[in-house]
Parts: sequence; C-alpha cells; structure tokens
Amino acid sequence: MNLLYTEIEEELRASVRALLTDRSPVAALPGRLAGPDQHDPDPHDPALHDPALWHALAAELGTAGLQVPEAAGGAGASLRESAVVLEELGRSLAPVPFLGSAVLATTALLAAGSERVAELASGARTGTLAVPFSSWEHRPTVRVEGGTLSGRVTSVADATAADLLVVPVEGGALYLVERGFTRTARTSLDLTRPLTDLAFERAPAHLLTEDPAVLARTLRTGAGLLASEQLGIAEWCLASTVDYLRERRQFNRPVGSFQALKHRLADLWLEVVGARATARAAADALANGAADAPVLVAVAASHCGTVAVRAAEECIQLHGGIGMTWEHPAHLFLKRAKADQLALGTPARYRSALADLVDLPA
Amino acid sequence: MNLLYTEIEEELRASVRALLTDRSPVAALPGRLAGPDQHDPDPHDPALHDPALWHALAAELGTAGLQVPEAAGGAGASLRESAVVLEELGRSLAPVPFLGSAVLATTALLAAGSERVAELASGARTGTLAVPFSSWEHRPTVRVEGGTLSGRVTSVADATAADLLVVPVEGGALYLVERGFTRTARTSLDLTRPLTDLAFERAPAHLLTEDPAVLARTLRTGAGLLASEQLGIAEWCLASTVDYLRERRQFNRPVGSFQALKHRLADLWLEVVGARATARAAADALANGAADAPVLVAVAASHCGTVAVRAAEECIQLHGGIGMTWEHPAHLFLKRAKADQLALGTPARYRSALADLVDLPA
Amino acid sequence: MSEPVSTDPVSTDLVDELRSRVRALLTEAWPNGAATQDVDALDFLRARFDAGLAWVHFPVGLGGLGAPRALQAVVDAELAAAGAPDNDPRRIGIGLGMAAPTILRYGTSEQQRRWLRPLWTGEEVWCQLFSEPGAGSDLAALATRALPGTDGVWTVDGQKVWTSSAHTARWAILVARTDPAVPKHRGITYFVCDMTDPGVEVRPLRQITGEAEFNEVFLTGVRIPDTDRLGAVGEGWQVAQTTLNNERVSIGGQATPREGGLIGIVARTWRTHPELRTAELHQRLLRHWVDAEVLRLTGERLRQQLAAGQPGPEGAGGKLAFARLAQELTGFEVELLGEAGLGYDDWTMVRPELVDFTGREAGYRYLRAKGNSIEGGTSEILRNIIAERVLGLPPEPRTDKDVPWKELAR
Amino acid sequence: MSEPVSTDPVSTDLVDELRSRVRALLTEAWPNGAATQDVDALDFLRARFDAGLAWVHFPVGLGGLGAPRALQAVVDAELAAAGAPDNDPRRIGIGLGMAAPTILRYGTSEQQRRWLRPLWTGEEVWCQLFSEPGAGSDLAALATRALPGTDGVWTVDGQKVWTSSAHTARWAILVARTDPAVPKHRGITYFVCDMTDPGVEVRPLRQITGEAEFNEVFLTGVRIPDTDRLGAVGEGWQVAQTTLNNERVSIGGQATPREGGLIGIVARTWRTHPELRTAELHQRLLRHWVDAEVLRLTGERLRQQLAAGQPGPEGAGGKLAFARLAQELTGFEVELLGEAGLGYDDWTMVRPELVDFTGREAGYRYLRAKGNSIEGGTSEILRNIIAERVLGLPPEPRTDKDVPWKELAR
Repeated sequence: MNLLYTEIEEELRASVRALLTDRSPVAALPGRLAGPDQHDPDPHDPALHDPALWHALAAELGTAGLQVPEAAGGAGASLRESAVVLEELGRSLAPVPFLGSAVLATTALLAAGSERVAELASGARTGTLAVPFSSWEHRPTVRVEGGTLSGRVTSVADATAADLLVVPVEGGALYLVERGFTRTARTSLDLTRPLTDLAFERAPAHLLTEDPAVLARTLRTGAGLLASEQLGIAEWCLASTVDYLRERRQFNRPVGSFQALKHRLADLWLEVVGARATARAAADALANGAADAPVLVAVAASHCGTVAVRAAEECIQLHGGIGMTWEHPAHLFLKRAKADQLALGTPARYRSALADLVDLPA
Repeated sequence: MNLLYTEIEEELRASVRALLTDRSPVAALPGRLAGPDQHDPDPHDPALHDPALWHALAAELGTAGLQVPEAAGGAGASLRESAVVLEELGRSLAPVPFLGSAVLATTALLAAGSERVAELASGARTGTLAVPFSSWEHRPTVRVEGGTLSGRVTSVADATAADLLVVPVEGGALYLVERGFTRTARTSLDLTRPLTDLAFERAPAHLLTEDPAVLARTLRTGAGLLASEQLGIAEWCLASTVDYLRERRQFNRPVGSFQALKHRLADLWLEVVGARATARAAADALANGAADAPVLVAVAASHCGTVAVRAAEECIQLHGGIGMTWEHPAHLFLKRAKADQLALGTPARYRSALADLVDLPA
Repeated sequence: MSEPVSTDPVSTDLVDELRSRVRALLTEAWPNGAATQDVDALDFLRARFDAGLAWVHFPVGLGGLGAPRALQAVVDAELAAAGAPDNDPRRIGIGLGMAAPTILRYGTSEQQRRWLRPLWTGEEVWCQLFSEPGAGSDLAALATRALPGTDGVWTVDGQKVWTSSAHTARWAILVARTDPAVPKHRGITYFVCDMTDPGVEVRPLRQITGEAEFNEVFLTGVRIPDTDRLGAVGEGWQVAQTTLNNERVSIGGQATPREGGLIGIVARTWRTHPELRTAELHQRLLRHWVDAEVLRLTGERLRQQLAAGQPGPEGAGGKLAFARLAQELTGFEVELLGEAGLGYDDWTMVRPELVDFTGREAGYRYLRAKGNSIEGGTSEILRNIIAERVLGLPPEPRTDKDVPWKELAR
Repeated sequence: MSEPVSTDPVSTDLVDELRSRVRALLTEAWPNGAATQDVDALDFLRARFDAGLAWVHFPVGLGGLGAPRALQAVVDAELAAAGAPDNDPRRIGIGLGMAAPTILRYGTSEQQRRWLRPLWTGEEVWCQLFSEPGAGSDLAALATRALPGTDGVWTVDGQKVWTSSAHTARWAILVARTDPAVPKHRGITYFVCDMTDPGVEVRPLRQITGEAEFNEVFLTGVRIPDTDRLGAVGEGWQVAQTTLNNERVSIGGQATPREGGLIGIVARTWRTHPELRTAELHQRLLRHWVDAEVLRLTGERLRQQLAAGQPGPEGAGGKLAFARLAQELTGFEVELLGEAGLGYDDWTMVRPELVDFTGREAGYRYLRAKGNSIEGGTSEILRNIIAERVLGLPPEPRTDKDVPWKELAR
C-alpha cells in the first residue's frame, strides 16, 4: 500500500493546479456565480459548466482517461492519479464534470467492458451515472420496455452537459442512453455542482451489463475518490483560514496569535493529515483492486466527509463576518463540503457499513 | 416547576457543607484512603465508611428522613432537599451511605408502604437496595423459597454497613432482609464508594411488595437524584481547576490567562450551568410526582452523568502532573465521576430511553 | 400624565393596580376590543406610551411608571388577551433593545422626549452603526472619524458594516473617533446619526444565504449637530457599553415549551418520515433532543432567577449555547434529509426585514445559523467574557490598551 | 574496528553489505544460533556494538557505520530472525532516545567513548532530570541551581519530578541553572549526573493508578565534575532541544496491523460479549474504530515518508492524536463493561519498570491513559508547536523571554 504521491502524480498535480489557477481562480468564483442582483443560478451558465476549461483539463491534459488502459483509449494510469485531480478540483471548485464523467461513468463502462469508454477517455464526450447524487445503495426505478427506458431520476450530478448517460434500471442492470430524455435543473445547495432531474420516456438504450455488482462497484469507487475531493476542500479551508488569521489584526495582534484559535487549527490540521492518509489508502486500494478496498473506502468516506465539513465550518467561523458574505469564496466551500457529505453515502452510512465489513455486529 | 433553591434548601446546604468541611475535608481524603505503602483499600476502613460522620449527617442534621413524611417518622421535606444533600456529597466525596440508605432503600420502603422506613428516617439504622450499582432495568436473580431468599447480588453500593437490605427477587417483588447473608468486598474503581457482593442462603425475609413497579420507581428515583451528586462533582472539579489555574504560573503568566484553557473552561461552565438546571428539574419532578418525571430524569441522567466525567477529566488534564498524583484529590473525583456514569444506568441508556418517552422511534 | 406606581417590592397590590391601568387604557383607546376598526393602531400605541404602559420600568413621562421591570409581563399579557395592537418588537429591536436604554441613561431630557416615543411606537426605526471592516470583535479600534466644526456641527467620514435595518432606519446610533492621539478606548464619541443625511449611503450586503439582511453604510461628510451627541466627547466607549449590555431580556416572558424552536422542526421531520431513519441518525437525534431540552431548562431557570430578582451569571452563556445547538441541529437536519438536503429553496437576493428560520427550508437554516456564532459578539468573545467575568480567570497580556490609537498597527 | 560502509544513497549493495556484516557477527559471536547457551547476552551486545551494528547511522567506533538511519531496520530484522539477544529498548528508552543523541552531538570524544557503549548494551540505565514542580511546560523556568567550585566540581541543589527509572538509573541527564541574572533560556547548563552520588535521593511518586512509575528526585549538594558537562556553560537550553527533539522514531519499523493496540482489545470484548451491546455503544464503537484506523494509516504514511527520506511535519501530531484516541477508547471500554467497569484490578503500590496497557484491566487503562496527554509534552504544548511551527501562526505576546530569571514572578 503506497500512501505517498509518486513523482508522476506530483507532476500531474502541478499541471492541473496551474491550469485551474489560471482559468478558474477561486477568488473569481463568487463574482462568476451571481452578481448582487442575480437570482437562482442557471445551470447552463458557463460559470457552472465551462466547456473550454473541461476540454483543456479532460482532453489536453488527458485527465479524463487516467484510469483507462491505453488499449482502451486511455492514459493507462490509475484511480490514484484520478484522485490527485480530484484533490485539485476540491481546492478550486472548478465547474467541470470530472467526477461524473471520468470517475463514475468511466468506471461503469470499464467494469462493463464497453468500448464506448474510449469516447469519455479522450475527453471528446462527457458522461455521468444517472443516480441521485445522494445514492449509496441505489435501488433503480427506471424501467426497461422493449429496449427503451422510461422513468425519472432526480438530483443527478454532472448531467448538465453529459452526452452519455449510464442508467441503472430495475434489477440493477446498466444501460447506455444518449437521447430521448429531458433535463430539468434543480436549485442546489452546492452552487458549483448543479443537479439535474432526468426524465426518460421510451428512450433508446443499449444494454451495458446485467451484473448489478457493477453498479455497486461504481458507487463505491465514486465514494472512495470523493474522499480526495473532500481532502482538497479541507486543505483549501485550512490554508485560507491560516492565511487570513496571519494577516487579520484585532487588539493590536494578528488574530492568529490567539491561543484558542491556534489550538483549534492544530486539531483541524491533525484531522486533515488523517484525511490525506485515508484518501490515499482508498485510492490506492481501488487502483489495485485490493481485497480490503471496501474497508478503506468506508474509512476514507467516513473520515474525509466529516473533516471537509468541519474545515469549511471553521473556515466560515474564523473568517468572522467576511466569511458570511457572498463576495468571499468561503461559503462556496461550505456548500460543496456539505453537499459532498450527502453525496454517494454519508459518513454515517459508511461507518455503519463497517459493522459487516470488519465484523463488529450490532 | 421550581428550578431554584428555596431558602430552606440553602440553609440545609449550609449546614451540610459546614459539617462535611469540618469532618471530611477533601484535601485530607487521599491521605485517609491509602498511604504510600497501602494495598487494596479495606471497605471496613473508617475512611471508607465513617459511622460518626454518618450519624451526624443522618440523625443530628436529620437528612436521612428528608423525603419521609412526618407521620412516617421523617422530616416531611422532599426529594428536592435530598438532592441538595447529594450535591454537597458530590462536592466532598464524604464516605457516607446517603444514596443507598436515604434515597434508594427509603424510596422503596416508602413506595411499599412499610413502617420500617422510620428506622432509616431517624438515622438509627442504615439500609440499601440490593442491586448491582450499574442496574438500570434490573432483572433480579435472587430466589424465594419458603419465605427465605437465596442467591447472589454483586457490586452493591453502600452495603458495607447496611442493617436493612431491600432485595428484589425473581418476578420483581421486594423483600426486606436483616440477616442470613454474607458480604464480600470488591476492589472498586471508585475508592470512596466501596462495592460489596452479597450472598443470601435461605436468609429470613419479609415481603415488602409484590408490585414490580416499586423497583422501577426506586431505580428511576436513584438515577434522578444521582444527577445532583454528579452536579456536585462537576462543580468541585470546575472550581478547583479555576482556582489552580489562577495561582499556577508558567511562562511568567498565570496559566489561567491562556486563552485556549479559558475557552475550554467557559464551555465546561456552560455545561455545568445546564447540569444544575436539569438536576433541579429532575428532583422537582420526582418530589412532586410530575407526569413528565421520567423524561426529566432521563435528561438529567444523560446530561449530568456526561458533564461530571468531562469536568473530572478536564480537572486532571488542566492540573497537569499534579493531578495525576495520588496525593492530590482530583483522581478521587475522576473515579467517582466515572463510576457514577455507570451507576443506575449510563447516560447513553437514558438517552435511548427517551425514544419511547418522547416518541422519537428508531 | 400618569402618577407613578408604588416602588415597594412587587406585590399583589401593584399587579392589581397595573391591571386596572391597562383596563382604563383599553376603555379609553381601544373601546370595542378586537372588533375596533376605527382606531388607528398608532394612535393606540401612542396612548399606551402616554399611559406609562410601554415599558413600565421607564420613568413617568417617558412611557413608564417607574415600576419593577418584571411587571411588564403583566401588562403585556393583559393587552395580548384583549387583542390590542403591538409595536412589533422584532422589527424595531435595535431601537428598543439598544438605543432606548442608552438614550435613557445618557440622553438629555430634550433628547429623551424627542426620540423615545416614536422609537417605541415604531414610527421611527433605529439602526446601529458600530462595526467596521477593520473593527469587529475589536470594536474600540474603529476608524470612522468625526471632526468638530466651528458651527457646533460634527462632520463624519468612514465605513460601517453589518448594519441591519439601515435601509429602513430614520436614526442610527453611531460611534466615531474624535481623538486619534489618545488610547483607543478614550478617543471615541457616541452620536445619533440622521439616516436621511445626504452623506449616508446604504448598500445591501449579500450573504451566504443569498439574501441581504445587512448593509454596508458609507458615511461621507455626514453632518451631525452637537445636540445629537450622547454622553461627553471622548466617553463614547462607556456609552457604548450600555448599548451592548442591554440586549433585550425577555423577563417574565412565557416559558418556552418543550420542542419549541429548531428541535421541534427536526423532531417532526423524524416522526413523519420513517424512511429517513437510521440507527446512527437516531442516536444523534436523541443527543440533540437532550441538548435542546438542557438549553430550554437552563433558560427556564434563568427566567425564574430573574423573576425572583436573583439574576445570575448564567445569562452570559445563553447566546453561546444557542448558537452551538442551532448549528448542530441544522447540520443534522440537512444530513437527515438526504437527497432533499442537496437542494435549496431560493437563492434570490432579497432584503428581508426579519430572519425567519421556520419559514425557509433546511439548507437556509443551516447556512443562516452559521451567523449565530458571529453576529452580536462572536462565540470566541463570549467565551473570553465568561472566563474572565464569570469564572474570574486572568486576562491575557494586552498591548493595545495604553498606546495612542494612531500608533496601533493595522 | 570495522570499516565504514559506503555513504552513497541507499542501494541494494549497501543492504547486501549490511546483511553480510550481520552474518559475520552472528558467526563470530552467536555461533550456534538460538541454541547457544554458553554465550552471555551482554557479550553478544558488546560485540554487536563494536561491529557497528548497534545504530548504523552512528559513527564508526561509536556503535555505528555512518550508514543511512533507515537501514537499521535491515539489521534488526536479520538479528531478530536469528533469535539473537536484544537490548530491550523499552527498559532503556531514555538512554537510547534522549541521552545518546545528545551525547553524540555535544559530547567530547572521551564522553562518547565512556558513555555510549554501556548505554546501548543496557549495562547502564539512564534517566532524565528535567521537570520540576514549578517548571513543567515552562521547562526553561527551572530553579535547580548548580554552583561552580574552585576544584572544577559543580554543586547542585534542587528538586526534580516525573523521573522514570530514577531508582534503577546509573546516570541522569540534568539541566540546572548556572546564571540567575540572565534571561531564563540563557542561564541553563546541561550536565550528566551520577545517580550514585550520596546527595541524590529518589522517592517514588504514587499516581492515580495506585502504582509509582515515576519518582521525585531531591538533589542536595550533589557534586558533578566539570568533565561531565555537555555543551558550554549557559548553553544548556540549546543542548536540551536536541534531547527533546530526539524522541525515538521507529524508522523502518514494521507497519502496525489493523486493530493493533487498544482498539483490538475493545473490538475483542465487543465480539465475545454480545450481551454488552447496545445500539448507542455500537455507533460509538464504529466511530472509534474509524478513528483508530485513521491514526494507523496516518502513522503508516509517516513511516513511508521517513523511509523515502521525505519527513513531513505530520510526525508532530502523532502523540497528540494517540493521547486523544487512547483516552476516548479506554473511557468507552469502561462504559461498555457496565458492572465490570465499576471494579479495579489492583491498587497495590508497586514500582513497575514499564507501562503495560495490555497486561492490566480496563480501569487501569482508563486511568493510565490520562497521563498520555500530560507526560513528555502536554497536548496543549503540542498544539502550540503545531500551530506555530507547522502552520506558521504567530506566537503569543511573551513577557518572559528577556527578563532576568531571578526577576520573574513565581
């Protein structure tokens, strides 16, 4: 189990960070999202899905195909590298559908043995998994009728611009759908990852697999990789809070010199250090198909989901009033962290799952 | 619901505190309990049961009969006043069997309508309830055979010097036993409240009641009143920590001026304030037979049991090394607080009980 | 003008007398009870003020009768029972809770007569110009300058922030620096600022919830006559203490019922949505329920202490405990909701007059509750206050108290 | 005397060479393997030291080969596989972890040759005379005085506390004040104290668990020759930093298995005692299990960083996190046990050489774990260190750094 970052991973991180810092700086996010008079965010707003940025990240940097073997049209790296990209996306909240397309849909297509994965790996097309973003053990409600799909799936992530939908149906089989459905935007707590309701009415569909284990594996992979995004969120929140407290002065002292705040940040740092270890462990275990991957995913999901929310909440509190304003990006991290806590199974769900996984019965 | 202390209660507190401060000062406790070469504490050691002190408290101050009507030989006060005595006993850890005799045994005898309660109320004799001190919903294992009792009860509190035992038997009836049993001392975590194993072999017994509700009511009363002892523990721990941190200097400052410690103590103070409100509410509800007494007992037991342990743990930590020594009394409060957390139902058990009591089903 | 009531300890006689005064007011100014359509609410409120039944502990002539504060509850209950109009304390809370006690203590007779009656009736809304971008917890570091003129008029320049009601307010209480050469606490003066002055610019401050409850207020050459100063020049810090220590205390108010407030919302969701329940959420819900009941009983004990004339230090913890509970409960509620917790009701930028936790959805409550531990004194400052004033722990070493304000680093 | 090994980056060649040196040592000094009965363990340890295989990163001649520290694991594994005697690092931890690195850095050649070999073999046990009743977290405030004599011998008077192994130790590392007229960090000198000096009195210090792991040490006219001083007069504080920063790091040690440590004890109790289980305890157990696994993975990542020559700041948090987990787990264990948690195994006053969490019952573990956040740097001091050295937050204002020691209030 390698819990470190390889040199290649560090190079990948540097490239991704440079791109995101240049094209989607955090400080500009609140302004992009909504001016003072703007109402509900429009999920087709380029601020919420930036096709040019996505092309640069997915196709030019080649991150969309990291976990895809070269033979299948990918970069021949692994989920370890995908996890590094997610750390950077957690730090930047850049509006790109990496999780839905390069993690969820790609994992499902790979596990189902579909050649169509090459389209996602190249960045030419974008996909997602058509499940409510809060899904953990998903019970599909879409029906198959004569090779077409009908039904509704609510609160789907990264569906705004998806070309390919991987749709679970009753019984757990997966189908590929490219047309014959409608999208309705939801108003989401997380302003930087819009959710969409999908309605299928006799949509033409292509069977990917009848094995329900593929869906379970895809969801578990998503949760394990989401831990890296949560790590990135927590790191941004901790670092920006430390920076602010070093600068902000009250009572003729830097606020960061007050011991009660220092101790809270030391405790938070300790939790972030733990988050890094668990997120790496989960990514490594998933990349290598390790036998204890379900345990390590559960640990990472439980810990990182909790740490990201705590870091974002401390970030708001310790920024004082400025952190409560729309103009400061802190609230966007709080909203992302809280939504991620619900996404793909809450920390509590994953803790409960350990009862069976490690034989600690109720 | 009166959550304040009446003038009579404040006078009672002053009398009890004066007696305990004089006859069982906290600072002298570690020395009384065990010198550097002493081995297991002997529960018949006067340091662990002080008959003269008990006589002064129970008979001379009349606290043993507080909850007993005058017509039944008592002081005609109520459990509210008994709770005040327990607060002071929690502050002093004085080695007297007030909880077992004046609360548990007395409540059972009163509820069973036994005239024998007068013997306890006068302080002439001492009793206790023969259940493991950790009991919550107790399932008795003592058997009745031809009017005699046989069986074992382990870890009984305040049994060292008890003359009268109120013994629950299979089915939930209560019997009074005065002889025909043996006591075996246990080594207890709580050095100031020794536990005893009782073995009955055809012990002559007198039926008090066949109604199993009396036992349940007695245990609930005990848990509700124990909250006041826990409040007293927490108050001593908070006050002694504040005093120490005002005096102790490190880095040319009183340690109590360090902000991280100040914030922790402010939070602890807030919990102690809450403990006072809930302990008063439980005592008042029990004294008045209020319909929501089970709810208020559960809230007080849950909150006060938790606060006492937290206060004692903070007391040890913030005293630094000195709090880890046998010579300093802090450890005795930690041991009492931890044992009280298990006593008569843990905070967790009482929280769980609320599911039914306030309709929040699992 | 009414006669003052007896100032003896609270007695049944006094209660009876207050009740009879309320009946007299109702007979005169609200003759047909709730069916009255032809009496203007404002007229009734003015009559109530003049009858000394606005705030009975205020002096006669200023809306009170010099009676014990606890007896206000008797008056309020009688008037509520009769269905008489009220002055909507939530809308004019800053005036009632902060400006009024300060005007009472530091104002001249003329100032008191000018401001208190329309303040209480709600004819004139007040706001508070205290916090600045660079002076939050450290309010005494404020940088807004007030320069005296030869014409008895001050000129004020600076920026204030976190001002609720600024866009509806007629008046503001304002602290400004009048002497930068002395230590920061000594160079401040307290003014009443006319919000209609052309130099006052109010801009909404959009916040985390999407709405703008608060405002930024830019003061550019605002003119304040010296007759609108409260307290002496340079003593504004002491005057401000009266303002800050007089948050409205609900003496003699009704006890909060069990499951009042946020816990009630969560408990109802739990009971009506069995499909959301898990063992883990159940245990956390029970913890939150206990915490809410502890806070309720703590508040009830405080209420009883105040009613018995035994105010304890427990009041200092109420806001701190409430903020923590509100944040934990609302975070739990979003998590409990699962998929529904991923949504938000409305990001529309509006300028609400009041915060309404119950009228919005869980996501709003979660975000808005984050402000509970910041606004009106951060939880960190409250912990300092409890540690020092209640527990008597020593202060931290200070480097800012004796240095001239202009020499402090910023 | 052995030749130094190559100092090239760690390579397979180097590993091979070390393995061959170990084989040579075993052939010579442990000829018949585990069946050897006629070789004294001490003789073997001396031979191992002389072969440079004691601590391979130490210099040649002082038990090492000047090799990378990470390669010690190779040697340890080979010798353990052969069943060779070890020096029982737990018994002589203060010597190995604190005294030795300090002697290596600040000792003269003569001091190094005198002390390091018997220290490593365990012939001479070391203890540490640092903390005092009035100088705990603020070690630099220490009051033990050392006065120079005309005969090149210092005379030491004072009281030290929290000294483990004092009653078995031959030597102590000691800090004492040699100049009270300068600021506290500058007037300290570092000595090695002969524990057999008649002025040294060791008294056991009974603690919360009933036993006495530690001692109080009273120093009355203790004589220390100037040749037993480490570092320059007045520079003891800098020398002590080397001691305090050199806690033994288990570089290249084995990874901790899942459910190693306290969580394993609790998990076994859970599995074997279904009658103790409740829904509430179950949820808390799962939380603790996750926390323990997080700490295990954090330690494993640190271990990999060190092995790869990339030490990160993460090490600073290990003790802090361990103390918290140990306290939570042991408190949970007592609660889980219910009635059995009310008991205690033994209050007998003994003087154990080692702390053994697993050999005692739950109550002992609960009480002993309280010391984890106090001994060897309190959790509060560790949080300060993380905040300032890792996160770069500014220090608090200090009033004790530039004042002569004798003028500080105590």
